[in-house]
Amino acid sequence: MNLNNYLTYVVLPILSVAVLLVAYRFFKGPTIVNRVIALDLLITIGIGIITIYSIQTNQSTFLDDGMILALIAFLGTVAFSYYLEKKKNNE
Amino acid sequence: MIDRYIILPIIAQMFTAVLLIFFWRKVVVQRIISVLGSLVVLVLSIGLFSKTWHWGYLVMQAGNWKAPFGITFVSDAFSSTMVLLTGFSGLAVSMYSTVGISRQRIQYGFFPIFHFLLLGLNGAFLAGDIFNLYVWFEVIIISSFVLMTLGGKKPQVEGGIKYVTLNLLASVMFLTAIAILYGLTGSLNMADLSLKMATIHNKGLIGVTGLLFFIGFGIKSAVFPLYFWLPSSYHTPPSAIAAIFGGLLTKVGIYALIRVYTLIFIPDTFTKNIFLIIASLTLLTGAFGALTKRNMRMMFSYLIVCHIGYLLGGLGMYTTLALAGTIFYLIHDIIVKTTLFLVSGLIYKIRGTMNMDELGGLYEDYPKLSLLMAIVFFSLVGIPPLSGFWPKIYLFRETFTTHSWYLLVAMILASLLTLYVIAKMWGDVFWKKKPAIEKSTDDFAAMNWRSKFMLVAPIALLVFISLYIGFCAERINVLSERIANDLLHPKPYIEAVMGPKEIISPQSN
Amino acid sequence: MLIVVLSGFLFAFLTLLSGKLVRNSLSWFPALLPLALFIYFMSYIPVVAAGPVRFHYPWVTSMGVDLDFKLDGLAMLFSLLITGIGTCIFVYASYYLKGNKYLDRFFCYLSIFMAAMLGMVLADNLIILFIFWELTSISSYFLIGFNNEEKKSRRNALMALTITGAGGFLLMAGFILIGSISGTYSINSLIASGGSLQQHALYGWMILFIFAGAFTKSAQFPFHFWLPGAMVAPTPVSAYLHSATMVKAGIYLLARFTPILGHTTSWSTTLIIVGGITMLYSAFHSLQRIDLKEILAYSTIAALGTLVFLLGIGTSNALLAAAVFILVHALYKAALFMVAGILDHETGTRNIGMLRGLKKVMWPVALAGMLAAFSSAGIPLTFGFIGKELIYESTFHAPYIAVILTLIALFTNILILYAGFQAGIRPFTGKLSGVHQHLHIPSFRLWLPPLLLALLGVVLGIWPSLVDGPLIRPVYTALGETTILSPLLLWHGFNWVVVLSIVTIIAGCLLYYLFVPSRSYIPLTDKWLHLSPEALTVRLGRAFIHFSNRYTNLFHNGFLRSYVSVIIVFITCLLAMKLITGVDVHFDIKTNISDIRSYDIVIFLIIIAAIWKSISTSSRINAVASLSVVGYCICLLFVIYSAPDLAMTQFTIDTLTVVLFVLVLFRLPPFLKINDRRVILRDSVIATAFGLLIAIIALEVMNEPTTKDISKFYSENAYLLAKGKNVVNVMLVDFRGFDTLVEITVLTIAALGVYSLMKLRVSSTTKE
Amino acid sequence: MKSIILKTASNYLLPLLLLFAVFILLRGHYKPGGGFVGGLIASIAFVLHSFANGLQNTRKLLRYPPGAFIPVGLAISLLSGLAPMLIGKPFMSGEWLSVQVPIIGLIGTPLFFDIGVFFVVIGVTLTILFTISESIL
Amino acid sequence: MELLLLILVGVLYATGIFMMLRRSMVKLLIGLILLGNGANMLIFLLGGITRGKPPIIGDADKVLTGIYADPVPQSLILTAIVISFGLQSFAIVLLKRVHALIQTDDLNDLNTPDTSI
Amino acid sequence: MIKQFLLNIMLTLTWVMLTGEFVFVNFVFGFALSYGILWVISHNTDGRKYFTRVPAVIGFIFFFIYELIKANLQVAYDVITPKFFMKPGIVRYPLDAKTDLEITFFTNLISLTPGTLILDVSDDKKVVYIHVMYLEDKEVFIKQTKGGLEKRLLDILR
Amino acid sequence: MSDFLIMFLCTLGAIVVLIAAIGIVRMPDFYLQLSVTIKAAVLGIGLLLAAAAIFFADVSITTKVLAITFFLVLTAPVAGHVIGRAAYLIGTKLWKKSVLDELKGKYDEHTNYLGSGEEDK
Ligand code: NA
Ligand code: NA
Repeated sequence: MNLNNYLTYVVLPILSVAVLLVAYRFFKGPTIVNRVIALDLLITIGIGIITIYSIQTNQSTFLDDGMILALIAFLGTVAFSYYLEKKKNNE
Repeated sequence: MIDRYIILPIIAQMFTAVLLIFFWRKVVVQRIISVLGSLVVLVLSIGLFSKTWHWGYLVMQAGNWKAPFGITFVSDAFSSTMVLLTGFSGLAVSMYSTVGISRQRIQYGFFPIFHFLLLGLNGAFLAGDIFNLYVWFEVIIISSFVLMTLGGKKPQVEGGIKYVTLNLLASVMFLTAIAILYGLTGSLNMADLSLKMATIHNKGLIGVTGLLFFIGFGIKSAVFPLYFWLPSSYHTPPSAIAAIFGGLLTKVGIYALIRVYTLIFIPDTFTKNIFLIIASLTLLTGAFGALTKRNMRMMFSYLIVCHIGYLLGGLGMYTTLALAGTIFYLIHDIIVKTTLFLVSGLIYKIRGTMNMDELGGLYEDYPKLSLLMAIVFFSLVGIPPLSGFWPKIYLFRETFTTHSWYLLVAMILASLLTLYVIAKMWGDVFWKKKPAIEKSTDDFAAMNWRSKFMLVAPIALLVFISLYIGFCAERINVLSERIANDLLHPKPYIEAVMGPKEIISPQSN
Repeated sequence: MLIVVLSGFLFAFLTLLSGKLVRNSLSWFPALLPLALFIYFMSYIPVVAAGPVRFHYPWVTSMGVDLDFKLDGLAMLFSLLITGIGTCIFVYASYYLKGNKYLDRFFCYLSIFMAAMLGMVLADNLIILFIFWELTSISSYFLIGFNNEEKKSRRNALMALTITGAGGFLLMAGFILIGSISGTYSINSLIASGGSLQQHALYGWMILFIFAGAFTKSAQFPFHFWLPGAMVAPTPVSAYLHSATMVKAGIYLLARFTPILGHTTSWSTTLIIVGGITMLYSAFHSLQRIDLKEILAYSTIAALGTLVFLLGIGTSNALLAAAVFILVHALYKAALFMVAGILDHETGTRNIGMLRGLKKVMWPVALAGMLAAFSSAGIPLTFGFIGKELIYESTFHAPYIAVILTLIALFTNILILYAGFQAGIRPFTGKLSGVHQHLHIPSFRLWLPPLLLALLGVVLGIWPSLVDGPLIRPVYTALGETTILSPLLLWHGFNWVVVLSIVTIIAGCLLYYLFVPSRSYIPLTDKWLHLSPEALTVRLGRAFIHFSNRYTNLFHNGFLRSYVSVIIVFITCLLAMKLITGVDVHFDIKTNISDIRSYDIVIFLIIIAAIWKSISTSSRINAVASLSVVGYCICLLFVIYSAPDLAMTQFTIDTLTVVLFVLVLFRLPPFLKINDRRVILRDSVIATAFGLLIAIIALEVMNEPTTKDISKFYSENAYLLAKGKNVVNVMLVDFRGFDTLVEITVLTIAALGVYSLMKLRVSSTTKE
Repeated sequence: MKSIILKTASNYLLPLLLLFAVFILLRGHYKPGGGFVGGLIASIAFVLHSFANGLQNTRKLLRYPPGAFIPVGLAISLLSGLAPMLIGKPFMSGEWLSVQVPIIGLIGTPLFFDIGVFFVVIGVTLTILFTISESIL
Repeated sequence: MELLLLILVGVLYATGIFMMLRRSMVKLLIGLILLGNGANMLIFLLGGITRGKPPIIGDADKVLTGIYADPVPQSLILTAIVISFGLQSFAIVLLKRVHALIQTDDLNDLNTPDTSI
Repeated sequence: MIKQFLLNIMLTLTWVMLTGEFVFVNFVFGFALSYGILWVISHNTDGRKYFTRVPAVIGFIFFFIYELIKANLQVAYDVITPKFFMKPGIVRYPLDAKTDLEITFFTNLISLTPGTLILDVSDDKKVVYIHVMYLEDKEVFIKQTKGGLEKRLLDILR
Repeated sequence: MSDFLIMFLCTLGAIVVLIAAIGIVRMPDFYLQLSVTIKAAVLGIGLLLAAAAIFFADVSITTKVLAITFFLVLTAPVAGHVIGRAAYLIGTKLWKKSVLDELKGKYDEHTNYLGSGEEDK
């Protein structure tokens, strides 16, 4: 089994399962905060998928996308937290 | 004829807009820059028009990338005419706005956005690339969104929501159409697309794509049943804004429609019939709507819808003369609709209301202005020999040659109802004694002569143009016929863009 | 000739400019224009008698619309009427409206009207004719509504404009139809192609359009009612436009087209029926009126009906009769109107019940009235007598149903006589009422014009040869007639026609003496009022407006989602129709497609689930979160399918959109809890159909092989020519850099818009 | 949001993100990136800063109102498009200097064009977000 | 994969329209965003998709060779994405302004300019 | 001045690393660039000594990685086995770290270690509230952390 | 050889990520889910990135990988903190088997001021 096949048939499926599990949490909730962390984790796993994909296709270019994801996924979480606090203060 | 001159009106307009942003909040400076900028653009547009008239086609390849690889700008008789008309309307509205638009709105960016809108219009008229056209359309819609809601009064934003939503829907349809077109042909240059159409195997898809464009542009040009945004919103912003909207915004949709349907898609019988039916319904819908409204500007809004029907009808008949009539009507309509809304703004300045039940007595108080306005209304109605009359000759005529009877009925009915509502409005607004409703102050009377001049002069300018169109109809007709001829025989256009050889190998650059 | 036609417009402009002068001291001045024109046209009489004179000025040549004028007999008769009676009216009005603050505007409109009327009768081009035709309608609108502050004036002016306007547009259609079939708008050339036009399949439509124009303008039943309404105009206007000239435009038109389209069964039958009904209807109605001007208006309609009727009979006799009757009627009716105007002006009433014995105080007026009345009655020695003789002559010798036609004419003439006497004689005879004792003879500017016209009616009655050769025969010729008829004579010898004349006079006089007009007759017809054409038209108009309201509000109902659904349903139907009729739909993918990997499916499933969540959740923030999942998954797709730039951009923008939403959302109220299952079902069907359609189209497009010359060019030259290795970026900043320039402009505008929308609070006093 | 941790982190992230933004901008001609993404990342840096430190502090940090970036950026882009016209080339022709600079590669009008885009995007994004934030405080 | 994308495009269009037909302004916006994504995916799909070969010329190469993704749709989508960002921001702010003025998210409360005469 | 200079150098290095081109020109460019950025943000830079003790840092890194792996295994075991062994709770933890940077470093490291998570820092910066997954004894936890992570961290930071 | 190393790192990373994913599904309350995800993800992604660094064996890629890891390490705990705090503020419940909550009542209801519990002393 060469590297490419290994990534395709072992690693990526594992990550896919992980993504599905996290997605399950996202859709199940039950509250918004659960969804927010699920979203954050989704993006993080996304970085992993991109990394594997870049190895698989031998395109280091894709790592740049991973870099952007790593940098600013954070902002989404901060924004949601900001929303929750503001909303709480407004009620 | 490769000529970089094409870009000048666009650059000048953009330069004006950027300069205006630099002078953010400086009201007086902004007024001066705007008027001067409009003047410069007008001069450049006149230059472009005369050059184009002389050479036939001007082509500019942005970035020096040969078509179809770069973005092409093309000026033919049609587009240069539209640019010229935009120049006139733009100058008039710019002058009017110096007094007609409140200080606060100027401080919050009225002028730069106004010039961006004109920029978008000019760009759309000159674009020779379908995606570039899309981008220009986006400039137009976003600046119209901003102008529509500038000031944020309640009716403005309420109308704005509808305006924004339906216009965004239109852009999505436009983009969808581009996606499909690219999927079919792998090209974006309109001249190249015209050539590539022949290579498509599943011919029906051409028609489908064309219809998608029709829907995108149809929403923008407010044809039935895609017109809803127009009567929801056009009466809400200040008159100067409504003037440029009324004069040019729906027309750019029609322009694009005519362009794609003469250059890229040649309508089949099905499409022509659709156009004719929709044109008829548009004429009637607009006329019926105008009949029901007592707010002057709402009435005018419906008249815009109504008169789009003539334009679409002319395209639907698809003969040289019908297209000539359409072009003539388009030229007339741009000038007159702009004037119409400026006039409504002047009336609003004088009386402080748009409700015809509360208006009256203008004939007595402002006889000379009334005369000026009367000319506008007569032109609108198409009282011969004013501007609105001439194109109807060809349009009526072609209903006979193409046997488009229902369109004829609709056109006659629409003409009659336009006559009726305008005469009724004349009676209510000018002849009727001013009702004894107080509260309204006459802002106009209180102005100094310079302000009065800035309000009236643009109207007079446009009236003069309208009179010119009417009395020198020969020139306009020659122009219209040439445009119609050019449109129906796109080969020179394509050659001007692509070079004389029709097949271009990608390595040739 | 162009200057002659346009002089009225220039003059109108002049009167406006010199408004004050015209209003005060120089009010007689405008009358010089028609006088000068009258003399000018008189000078052409000998020329025209020999044959028509034509003039040509190029205008919109490319449309076939040149300023062609032809002065032939018909045009000459009308030109003389327009300018001659015009002179009288101008003089009359200068005194009648003395002191009116809008006198200058009045003369302005009147001059425009005169010019338009002249242009119309002289025009030798259909479109030019139409242009002037419309101008007469418009100037008439302004003149009817001259007393603009009165509601009734405005209403009746609008009514007149709408009716004549409707006819006008149809007429335009007719003209254009004729022009498009015969290939020319020149009336002169049309005469030659008359035959082919009559054979054309659309002949029926041509005459229908022509009739629509003529009948509305010349107040034929059932479009007649605007004319009595137009009596709200100042009397000079009624006299000029609504009796002598403008209302005869329709007659003129029919006469003009007689040699081109006339003499067919459908032409004749329609004209006879419409003319006949108009005659009877209006003659009968004139009995019930007590307002002087209304009586005259109805008798005018009757006379117009007579003219149509004569043109319908269409024999040489009838055409000659029509030619004469146009002149006869113009002379006496203008005079009668002016007399009525003087009475109104001096006594303040037009109620014939209150006007008696006025000849004692204003004998010149009485003289004018009586002479005009005699002419209208067809008393021998008046020109009216000759006219009436000719009418009977033509009905009597009509090729079919001569008896019926004659009876119609007889009945109408009796009532015309009655009306003429009521207006021209009754006010002057009998005992002068006490309130009118103090009246004096008004200014000569009032009484001289009607007296002149009335006298002319007598003069021409005695010496018809004055006009016969120079004026009437050229008209006759212009109508396309070549048969030589006997000249006009005061006395043709005793025959049935004379008997009919005598019967007319006796019956009319009896009616005049026995039938006292009174308000009490009005209720008799009131019962039927709701069925009158006017009432029906008004009701139709109301129903139309009601319908318009319903229609407009049905579509434009204020609900955005209704707009969206209408649009989407429309799009779906349109595209579906096109797909079904024109596209070969294959539901398979023919081109090479890429395989599906596990992560593809996972991403796909998550997107679908997230979309579902975003539309089904009842919490806004959940919807936003789901939306960002959609966005991020699309980013992943972009990465997987080789679009790293896109992925970056989409990802950053999605994050920023979340931030935006989050900033805006937290103060909004929660989603509405509306779960109308039917609405949801309906919307789902609409949305699904639309989505499906787009997908099908996309599928078909995918099956279409494409050449990728352009992307190939970019890939090969991005580095070599544009010095960049990221082809997408090279496209963005170089190959298609202009798009980007425009795009940052869009962003700029959006930012400015957001700024002004959030910050600008226009003060409530600011108007615009 | 008052949080010491966030505040501190964002203070260190800010220069890092800005640096990254410029990096993404300049390398765009050769690798994924460019003016848009660069501008967006730069604005995200400031947005993050404003979340942690409050809008006023971020504004103070910027010294100029963010809107000022817009006309500047537009002008740079427009001028870089116009520059080739001075030497007789059409509008927006790419003109390159022959000097090679590391990372950036060649210096030419498209680069300046992209820099203009970068500034416009920063100006626009920040104007939009700051305007909204202000209105809700 | 094209089939999945095709379904995705259809679903995005359908749900976008469905959301535009709701009464809430926020849902309307969500609908517009979904539609925008749909249009982008449509361009992406019809432009032809290629796995793992971005249109970036390798360090050593001067031209793109072999199979590579079409850069044109990418550039178009990029432009479209950025433009929709501008438009969406404006729309979101407009929504906010409407809410500030009228205190509602319900589109049914926004029909005064239409129904007045 | 000095701390800014150091920061500047750090950023320059980051730049060079990011770009991966170790050329003089690139150093100069990176320096200029980070100088510009620092100039832009110079308002808010907190004054701080900048000492790095290389051995302490290395030791700390190994300590931390060890903690990371240990805790990860613990959590992983709990996650994949059906039964939960957790005893979660929120602990109030008095801080020795004083400056914002110290607090931030500390809290980040605490959070990165599996089983513990910082929820918030009190506004007077005296205590942090930590969510702990395996809380057998509150005092033991505080003592262990104080002696371990916080002490080692403060050693290298001060 | 390096292929095996890459495979190993990838597998390890993927498993760590998978455990985090299982964790977020299985953990009974929000705080536990948060606890599990942050670090596991950072570790897992770090391993995957390391694999990439080895695979490409290029300085610029390695620095890139380091940069990504660095960013993750920097941001993930902060993100966890802000969302955890927000969750507590809006009243997200602790697991019913939780043993201690010393944060309870420390937040000011209106200003969100967080006391240290030492104010009384
Ligand atoms: Na682009
Ligand atoms: Na931990």
